[in-house]
Parts: sequence; C-alpha cells; structure tokens
Amino acid sequence: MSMNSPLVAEQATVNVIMLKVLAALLPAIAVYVFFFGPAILVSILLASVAALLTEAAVLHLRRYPLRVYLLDGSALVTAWLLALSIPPLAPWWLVVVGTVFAILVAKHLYGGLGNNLFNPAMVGFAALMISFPSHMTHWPAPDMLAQSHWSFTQQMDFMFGGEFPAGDRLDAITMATPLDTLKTQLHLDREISEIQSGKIFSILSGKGTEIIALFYLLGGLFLWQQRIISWHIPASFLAAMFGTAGLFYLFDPGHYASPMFHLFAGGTMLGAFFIATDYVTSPTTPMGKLIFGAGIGVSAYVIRVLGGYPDGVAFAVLFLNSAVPLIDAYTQPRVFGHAGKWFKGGKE
Amino acid sequence: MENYFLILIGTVFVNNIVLAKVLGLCPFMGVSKKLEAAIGMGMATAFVLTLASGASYLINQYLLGPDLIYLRTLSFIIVIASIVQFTEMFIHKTSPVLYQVLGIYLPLITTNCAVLGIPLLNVQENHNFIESLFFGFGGAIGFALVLITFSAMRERLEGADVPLPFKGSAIAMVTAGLMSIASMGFSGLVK
Amino acid sequence: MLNALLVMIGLAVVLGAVLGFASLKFRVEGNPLVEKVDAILPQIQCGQCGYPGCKPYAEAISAGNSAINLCAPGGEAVMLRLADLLGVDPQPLAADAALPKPKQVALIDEQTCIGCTLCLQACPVDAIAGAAKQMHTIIASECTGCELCLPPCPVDCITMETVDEGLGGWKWKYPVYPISEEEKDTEVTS
Amino acid sequence: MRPLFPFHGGIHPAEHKSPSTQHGIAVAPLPARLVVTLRQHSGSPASPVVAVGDQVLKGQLIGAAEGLISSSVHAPSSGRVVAIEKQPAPHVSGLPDLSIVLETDGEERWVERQKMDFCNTDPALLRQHFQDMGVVGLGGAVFPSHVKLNASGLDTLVINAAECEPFISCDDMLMRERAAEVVKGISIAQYIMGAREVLIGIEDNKPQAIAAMQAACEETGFEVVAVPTLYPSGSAKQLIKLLTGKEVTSGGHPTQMGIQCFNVATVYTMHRVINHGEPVISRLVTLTGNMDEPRNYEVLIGTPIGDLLKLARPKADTTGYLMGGPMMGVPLLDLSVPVVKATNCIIATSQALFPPLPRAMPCIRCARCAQACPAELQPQELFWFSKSRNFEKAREYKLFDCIECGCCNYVCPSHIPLVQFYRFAKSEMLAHEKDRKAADLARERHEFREFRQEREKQEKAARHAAKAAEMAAKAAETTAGSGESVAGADDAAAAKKAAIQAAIERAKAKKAAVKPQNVDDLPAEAQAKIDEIDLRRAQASETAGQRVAIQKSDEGQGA
Repeated sequence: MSMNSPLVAEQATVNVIMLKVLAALLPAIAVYVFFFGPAILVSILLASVAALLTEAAVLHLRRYPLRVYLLDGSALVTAWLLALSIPPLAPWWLVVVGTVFAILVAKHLYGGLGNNLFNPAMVGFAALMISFPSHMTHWPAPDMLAQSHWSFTQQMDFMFGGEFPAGDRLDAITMATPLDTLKTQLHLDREISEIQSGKIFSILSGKGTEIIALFYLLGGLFLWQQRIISWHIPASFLAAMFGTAGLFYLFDPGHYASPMFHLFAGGTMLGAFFIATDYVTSPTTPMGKLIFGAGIGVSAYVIRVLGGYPDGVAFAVLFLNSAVPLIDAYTQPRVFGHAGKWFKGGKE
Repeated sequence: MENYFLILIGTVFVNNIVLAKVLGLCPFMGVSKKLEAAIGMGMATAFVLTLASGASYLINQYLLGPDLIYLRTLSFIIVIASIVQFTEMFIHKTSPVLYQVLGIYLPLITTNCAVLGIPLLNVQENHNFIESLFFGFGGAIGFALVLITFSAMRERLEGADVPLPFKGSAIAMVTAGLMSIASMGFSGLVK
Repeated sequence: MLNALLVMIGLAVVLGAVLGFASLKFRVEGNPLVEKVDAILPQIQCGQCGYPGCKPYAEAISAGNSAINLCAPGGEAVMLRLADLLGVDPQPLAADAALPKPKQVALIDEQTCIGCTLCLQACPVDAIAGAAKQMHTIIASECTGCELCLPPCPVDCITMETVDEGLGGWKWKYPVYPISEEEKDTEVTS
Repeated sequence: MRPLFPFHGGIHPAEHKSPSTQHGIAVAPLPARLVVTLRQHSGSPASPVVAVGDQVLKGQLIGAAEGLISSSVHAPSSGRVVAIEKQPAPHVSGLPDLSIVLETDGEERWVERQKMDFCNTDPALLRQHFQDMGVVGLGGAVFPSHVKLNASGLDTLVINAAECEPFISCDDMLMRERAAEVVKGISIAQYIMGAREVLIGIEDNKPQAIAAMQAACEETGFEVVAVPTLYPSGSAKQLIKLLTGKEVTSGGHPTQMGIQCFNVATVYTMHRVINHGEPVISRLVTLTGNMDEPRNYEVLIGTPIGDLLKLARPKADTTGYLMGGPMMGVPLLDLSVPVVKATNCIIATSQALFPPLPRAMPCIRCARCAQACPAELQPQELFWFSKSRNFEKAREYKLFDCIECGCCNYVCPSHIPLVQFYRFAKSEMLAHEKDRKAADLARERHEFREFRQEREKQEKAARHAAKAAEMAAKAAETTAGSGESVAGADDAAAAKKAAIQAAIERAKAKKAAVKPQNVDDLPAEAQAKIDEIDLRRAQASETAGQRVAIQKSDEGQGA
C-alpha cells in the first residue's frame, strides 16, 4: 500500500453512489408496475442482463478486472434508465439492441466509466428512436383505461414472440401518450382545453404517468438529500422548462399546454433528476450546471412542442452533452487569490 | 423579420451544414484538435461564408443574369478563392501562430464544400440579398458552433482511456456521429 | 461569349486589385514562428538533427522544410510539444534515435589532455576553458552534454559523466496504483 | 465577537488529538549521536563551518546560511563532530542529504548566550540575528523567518495556532504550558513588523489552549480568535482569509496587503532567541498514533527518530511511521533519519487507525473534490490533465495554486491518489522550467559564440588585408625572395604537426603510466589525488569565470 499522504479518506465509493441512484428509482418503478403491469420489470431485467454481459465482454477484451467494474453499478444505472425510457411492451430485442448500443458505443468506445461524452442511456434511446420509431411509440394504456387486459403470460408472449392473444389487437392495450395526443390533435386544429378533456388526461398531465413522475421527483429529492446530486441541474432544467412553457402558454393558452403539464409529462422528471445529472456527461462547475440544465429545459420544450418527435428530453440531453466540455472550459470559477469572476478558456 | 429568424435558426440547428448536410467535413475533422484553432477556423469560415454568399448573390443577380448561368460555379469559386486569399493574408499578419496552426486548412477553405454549397443553395432557393446574407451567416455560425463544441470534446477526449484501435480520428468520427444523432432531435422544427 | 469573357476578366481585375492591395497592406516581415519553435528546442546545439544548431533547425521547421522528429536530445517530449504548437500529427522518432539519456556533462581527464584547443573550437556554447598547450577544463554548469567535443580530441581524454543532482533533481514519479485488489500486478499506467 | 470569513470547502477528518494531550510536555533524553541535516529549511542548504574532529558547544553555529533564502544550523548539544557526509534524511524521496554528525559528550556545555533588548534594536539587525540563529517556520514549510519578517507598518499580524491536521498536538501543548512565552515571542514579531493588530487563530477544538492564551494576552491587546475546526484552516492563506476576509494574491505575499502570518511555535523560538540567546536547537514533537504512551516531547534537532520512538513505545502491530499529519505528512522509510525543524509529529500507523483505502476507480467527475477544495480549484480537471501529462492545460487551470492539502483526495469516492498526480505534474513542470532556463543560457552562449566567431573572422580578414598590403609593399621593394617565405611557412606547419604528434605520444605514455596507479588505489593517496584535481578544477573554473567576464565586456564593446 502506498504510504504517501493523505492516508485517510471518506468511505464513500462509486458503487455506493450508483446503488443509491438505483434505490431512488425503486418507488417510481413500483408505481409503474401498479399502473402499467409487471412487464416493465421484465424490460429492466433484460436491459440489466444485456448491459452486464456487454460490459463483461468489453472488459474481458481489454483485460480489465471484471469484478471491480461490473460491481461499480454504472452499467445497471444505464440499463434501468434506458428500460424506463422505452415502452414496456416493446419487443425484447428492442431493449437488448438499445442497451448493447448504449454500453458498447456510448460508453466503452470512449474508454468506459468516466470517459464517455454522451449519456449512454440517452444514446441508446435516440438510436432506437431513429431506427425503430414505430416500436418506440406503442405505449401501453394505464390499466384502468385499457380496452382489454392481458395477463402476464400474454404480455410475455407478445414481448418475446410478437404474438397477440387470439382476437386481440395491439391497439386494444396501447394508447398515445398525453404529449403525443396533444401534438396530433393540435394538428387537427383543436383547442387545448378540448383535447385535455380526453380520458387519458388528468390533473397534472396523464393518468398514471403523472404519479410516476411525482415519484421520480421524490427519488430525485432523496438523491439531493443524500448529496449525490446538486440542486443546480434539476432546478435550472425544470425552471427553464416551466419558463419557456409559461411564455408560450401566456402567449396562446389555446394552443400551448400549461407549464405544469409539461413538468409532469413525458420524461421531464426522470430527465431532470436522473439523466441530466449524470456526473460524467454534465458540467462540473455550478455556473456550468445552471447553463446545462437551462439549455436542456429549453431545447426539450422546443423539440417536444415544435419539433417532429413526441418528446425532446433525450435529444436535448444529448445535444447539451456535446456542449459540456465547452461549457466547462468557459465557466471555470475564480481561483483563490485570483482577480476577476471567471477565467475564460483558461486565460484571464 | 420572422423569415430571417427562421432562416438563422434553421441553418444553425435544424439543417446544420455539418451535422445534417454533412458538408465541410475536411476542416471539421482537421482543425478540431485544439479549441483555439477551432475558434480561429470558425471565425475565418464565418467571415468567408458571409462575404461569399453576399458577393455571389450580387454576381449571380447583376453580373451573370439569366444568360450566363453556366459561369455560376466558376465565378463563385473565383470569388471564394479571393476572399480566402485575403483572409489568409490577414491572419498571417495578425496571428502567425493561428496561421501556422490552421496550416493547410486555411487555404483549403476555398475547397470547403460548405463554402461553395451555401451560395449555390442560395441560388437554388431563390433567396434575396438579405436572405442570402442570413443564410450564409447562419450556415457559418452553425459550422463554427459545431466545430468549436467538437474541438472542446476532442480536447477532453485526449485524456480519455479510449481503446487503442479507436484512439484519435476513429473516436472523433464516432463522436461526430453521436452529435449528428443529437441534432436529429431538431428535425421537423423548421420546414 | 464576349459577355462571358468580359465578366470573367472584370472579376479577375477587381479581385486581383483587392488582393494586390491586401498583399501590400498585410505584408509579413520575417517569420515570428521561428522564435516559438526555437524556444521549445533544448538548445543543446548538438547538430544531430542535421542542421548546424537549434536555431537553423527551428527555421527549417517553421518554413515547413523539416520533420519535427529529428531532435534526439529533446526526444519525444520536444516532438510532442512541436506537434502541439504546429497543430500537426505527432511523428514517431526515428528507430535509431538514441533513447533519452540522463543529463550528462563532459569531463576532461586533465592528466591526458595535451592542450590542443581542438575541443574549444568544437564546443558550441564556449563551455571549455583553457588555452593552447595548457590543460583544458569543462565548465560543468554550462555544458549542454552535446558530445561534440568527443570526436575532435586527438587523445580521447574527454568522457561523458552522468550528473547526480541529488535531492535538488529529484522528481515525483507518475502515480501507479493497482486497479483492483485481486490483480495487484495489473496496474494502470495510462 | 469578531466576524469570520469562511474559506471555500474544507473537510473534517477524525481528530485523534486527545491521546497525545493526556500528559504534559516531557523532555526527550540526550541521544549519543545527533545528525544535523544542512537542508532543514526551504531555500539553499547551509554550508558547514566546522570540520571533522572539532569539539563543539551546545548552540554553536555549525552550518552557516548561504544566501538570502537560507538559514543557519547549530549544534544541539556539546560534543565532537564525527562526520560531515550524506546521511538519510526525512524526505519523501528517501534520498540521503549532506549532514553533520555529532557525538554528544553528555555535558551540555553551552556557548555564551547573549540576550537582546529587542525594543532598542534596529529591526534589520534583529532579522539578521534570526537568520544567524536558524529561525524558520516550524509549522511544516520551514521557510526562513527573517525573510517573512522583512516588512513594516503592517495592519495585521496573524499567529497561526489552528493546528488543523489530525493527530498533531504540539502547538496545542505549547500554548497550554508556555502561553506567556509565546506571547513574548509575538511581541517581538509585532515590534519588528510594526503590526497594528495581532490575531491569534486557534481551532475551537482546543479550549484549554484558547483559555491559556486568552489569559496570557490580557493587557497586550492581542486578540485570541477561536475558529471553527475545519481542515485546512491552519494553511496560512486560508487562515488569513478566515480572520481578515482578505485573499493573498496568487504568487504574491501577504505583506502586500499588510498582513503576515507566523506559526505559534515559530514565535516561541523567536522568544528563546531574543530573551534567552538560544538558537533553534530543539522543538516540540508529538509522538502519537499506534503507541502505548503517546505524548509530546521537547526534542533536540538531530535526534534519530528511532531513538525517539522508544519513549512512546509503538505497539507490535504498527505498520509504518509518518512524519507530520495524515493529510500532508511524509512516510518514513528509514528510522535512522533525524528529527529536523519541520518534524512536528510522528505517527505510528496501523490497520485500525488507517484502514487501507478502497481501490482506485476512474474519475466520474462528481466534483466533490471541487466542493472540498480550499483553493477553489477544479481538482477533477487538474487530475484529467495531469493524468494525460497535459501540463500546459494544468497550468492554465492553476495547478500551482494547489496547496496539496489533500481535501480532494479525502472526499474522492473513486479514491484516486489525486495529490500524487498534482505533485507529479508540478515536479515535471518545475523540471521543465529548469531545462528551459538551461536552454536559454545555452542559447545565449551559442549566439554569443557565433557573434564572436564572426568578429574574429572579420578581425582576421582585416589583419590579412593589412598583412597583404604590407607584403605587397615589401614585394614591391624586393621582387626576389617571395618563394623562400612560402617554403618557410611549409616548414613551420610541418614542425607544428610533429610537435602535436609528439605531444600525443607523450600523453598516451602518460595515460598508460597513470592508469595502473588508479587501479590499486591506496585510499589516502587516492584522496590526495582527488583533492589535487579538485583544487585544480576550482582554479580552472575561476579562470573560466574571468574569461566569461572578459567575454561579457567584449560583448559590451562589440555592441
């Protein structure tokens, strides 16, 4: 053992941090199961196994110690976030392809933990979104709204074999998400209030989904309380999303949904507390974090409302990921004993 | 006014010249190893592009007219080459290090397909003079923005534990691809 | 046809005039880059690069006439710094290039020296003191260790001695630590 | 209550201070051998002024300061000089350093001690006196105090008694037991620097020391300030910020803003020097950690640490020893190294006190280090650049403002040896700086040589021209005889060649004759020979120096 100082340290480790992140997701997953059935658990399991196997294969190729890196928990976080981002009844290979792509391309081509530039889960999601758009939009309806109820084995048959129960159609159990509904209906020149009277909508955003979002928020607060994430990114993300949505809402409430709806719809909460706060792919300076979060908030809103995709969080995160090194370079805080506020790109 | 704004947003984010149209990859890969060089290159290209789209519009409209369409590419190239030459002399005088760092890529702005592409697209889309300037400027800003963020990423990557076969240009290409995926989120935003 | 010719000629004249003006206005005297390159070179003045000294080599690099991997004493570090300054790809050092050596100074065996002054003439930094028919000595603090005085000596009385800098020359090593408990021998050396 | 100005970051590791404060300060017995290292302070090492075999008295000057940033060393006890040679030193490199070895006679005979009436002495003389008496900062940095005292009309004199590192308690005990003397020392520093205000910063985990100091400071106007226990409040810059709200500029001195900071143990030695005439020959050392009897001892400088440890009796399961605290201390690889002026604490380590750190993982950029950094740096970036040897970038991100306090290392969940990376990068950059200076010198000399050659060529040409003119004139006088002169020149050349050849032969013969002698060297004879060569070399380099001077003056004329 090296005797060079310092010889004492806090006992925190990387895998404890990662395990806490996973723990913070558990309540939301429980609620997810309550509203949408246990299929999501299978998705999560699939993604976890695929992520660990891919990681193990790469580590083996690079002759890195397997046990240490597999146990760090980072691959599991990626897997869980990806599984939670894609429709639970998607075919099994969709989850697997996305996870393998995320771990292989976005994480290990860059050198593994700590070296990647883009959030692996979101890279996997975006790749799936671009390659298999139709599979990515078949979201199941919440249990109370679905026209027919499939048993767990029926769901598994569908996920693994693509077989419907006799006489049933996919439409019977799926439904457009609130965001999607809003977008398509607005194109049909209907007013927001009229659309939101639809049965999928609820007080905040969508039935079921809003409760899950609430639990993501609670999980995020737990992480904040545990000092695993700082408040900067979630706060500026949500504030920017709220602000932008608010502006549009004030401008034309007939065609733009309320800011509260946007906070609890789609991937906003999951993105703000679990995805955008990924250490490796977010800025490290407080000012940088604020810029980063605000950038995601604005772009996510712009993409989900004005762009072509149903939700914008994933793309917004990736887009701002690419700006992280630049943001870091230009938001360096003042160093003790130096004049001036920030030094730009290393020069005063 | 809204039209100009849309052109600007469109060229910077949605139809980004590098990420969406995949033009101008030579300087994009070549001058992105250092942030400072990328900023210099971005500024030089922005200057050339804006000037070139304005000048080429004037030439196309008033000098060539409908009769001499076949001279379009030729005369555009001459104008671009002169502007590049001018920029090169200017940079050589004002910042010798930047001149050396940009090296061969500075005169190669001439053959940057983005620089010729934008004036030709201007003609194709029947932009008026102001629109042409905005289109050129927007394209240049888009190029510079992507180049600068990309170079900052590459600087970070220098310390990364990238597997040997992917070190250097390979991982840079992967990164450019992922940036392109990210920018696809904006598709459908304008036009 | 005539129109076309006129247009092209007109363009050429106007642009030519602009460029001509610019070339006068932005004329660059000398090459300020030489200084920057010269500052990187180790100034051993050994001539192993094939140029008569560090400055001529710097000039050749700045003019783009020479590879950046020729400086043997500077080794990889200097090559990388040059590559960084000039924004070019690093070039591997020649296979027969000497490995970086610890700092050395020449030492004259004063028993053997005949005072021929040949080494005085060879020394690029005037670090040898002495006069004709007197024994010479090396001013160690100014010797660059270039070895240029070795070949001219007719009696082979000059040897290279490695300098022991003691505590003053001690450096911290690159930290090496095991990346796992069970694999102590696999170590991250980046 | 004085307002405090907290510095950024900081950590609070377990203190472990109480074991060593259970008993009062004890005096360590006189060892048989004392090893006085000549490099006990930052700056250039002292040069020995005694010879092997000399008898020295306690407190006698044995190593004199060399230059401004240097300090003297004194014999810690009376006895005989037995060696002046390289001895193991408590340096992290484990490299030996030049030291004077004394054999004590047990009589403790003092040199004549001269007290001073400092109030009526010129501060400049006092500063000189401190250098001669070996007063250096005893907080750990051992910077010569006379340099730091060189300012006047100060606003604030900060006395650093924070003692923020875990385990160490020597300053605490000093203040508890010798508060009055410490205060006398403070008065001396205050007088020299003309300080308007004196603030004594003590961490609030030392209530007894605070009480003692407050009692001693009554009627002096000095203010004892209890500061929160937060490592590294004992770092001078951080303590100044904490007490005054002012930040010492990077690369600047606190005196530029009217502040100076001294360690409490340093001002105590100032008191001993002025009021007792005693040079710095002892200091308090905390012996603690995995020991049966942890305690503070007054120890003579030069006492071998191995001897000292016997007093505190390390336990059987001790894994190693550390000089200084666990955050910034130096591992002791060899227990024969002596106590030096920087030795404030010796810790015996064990598995229980210092559990092995979890394995290092890649940096995940969590930026906990940035939150803990008291210098407000971005340690994760500095690590990234140091790891990939990107030193230019590391410099841009202000690596040299890093105080190596280890806070980043302490909080890192990946347990990366961050400080080691910074030390590595700094030492590489300093070495590079040194190379660059050498290169600049070489460039200058090379350019001068080229200039000289050019000038000589011109002079030669001028001489030739003059000679040719003369010859032409001669030739005009006597047309015959020119052939003869050419032949004469040939003869001269041939003669010269022969002479060189003869010299070479002689040299070869001499070499052959000399060689065997060197092989079967008798030590005394060899020593004599080496001395002779050294002497000659010294003379030669002297002439060389003169030659350089001549060249320089030539250059002046040439330009």
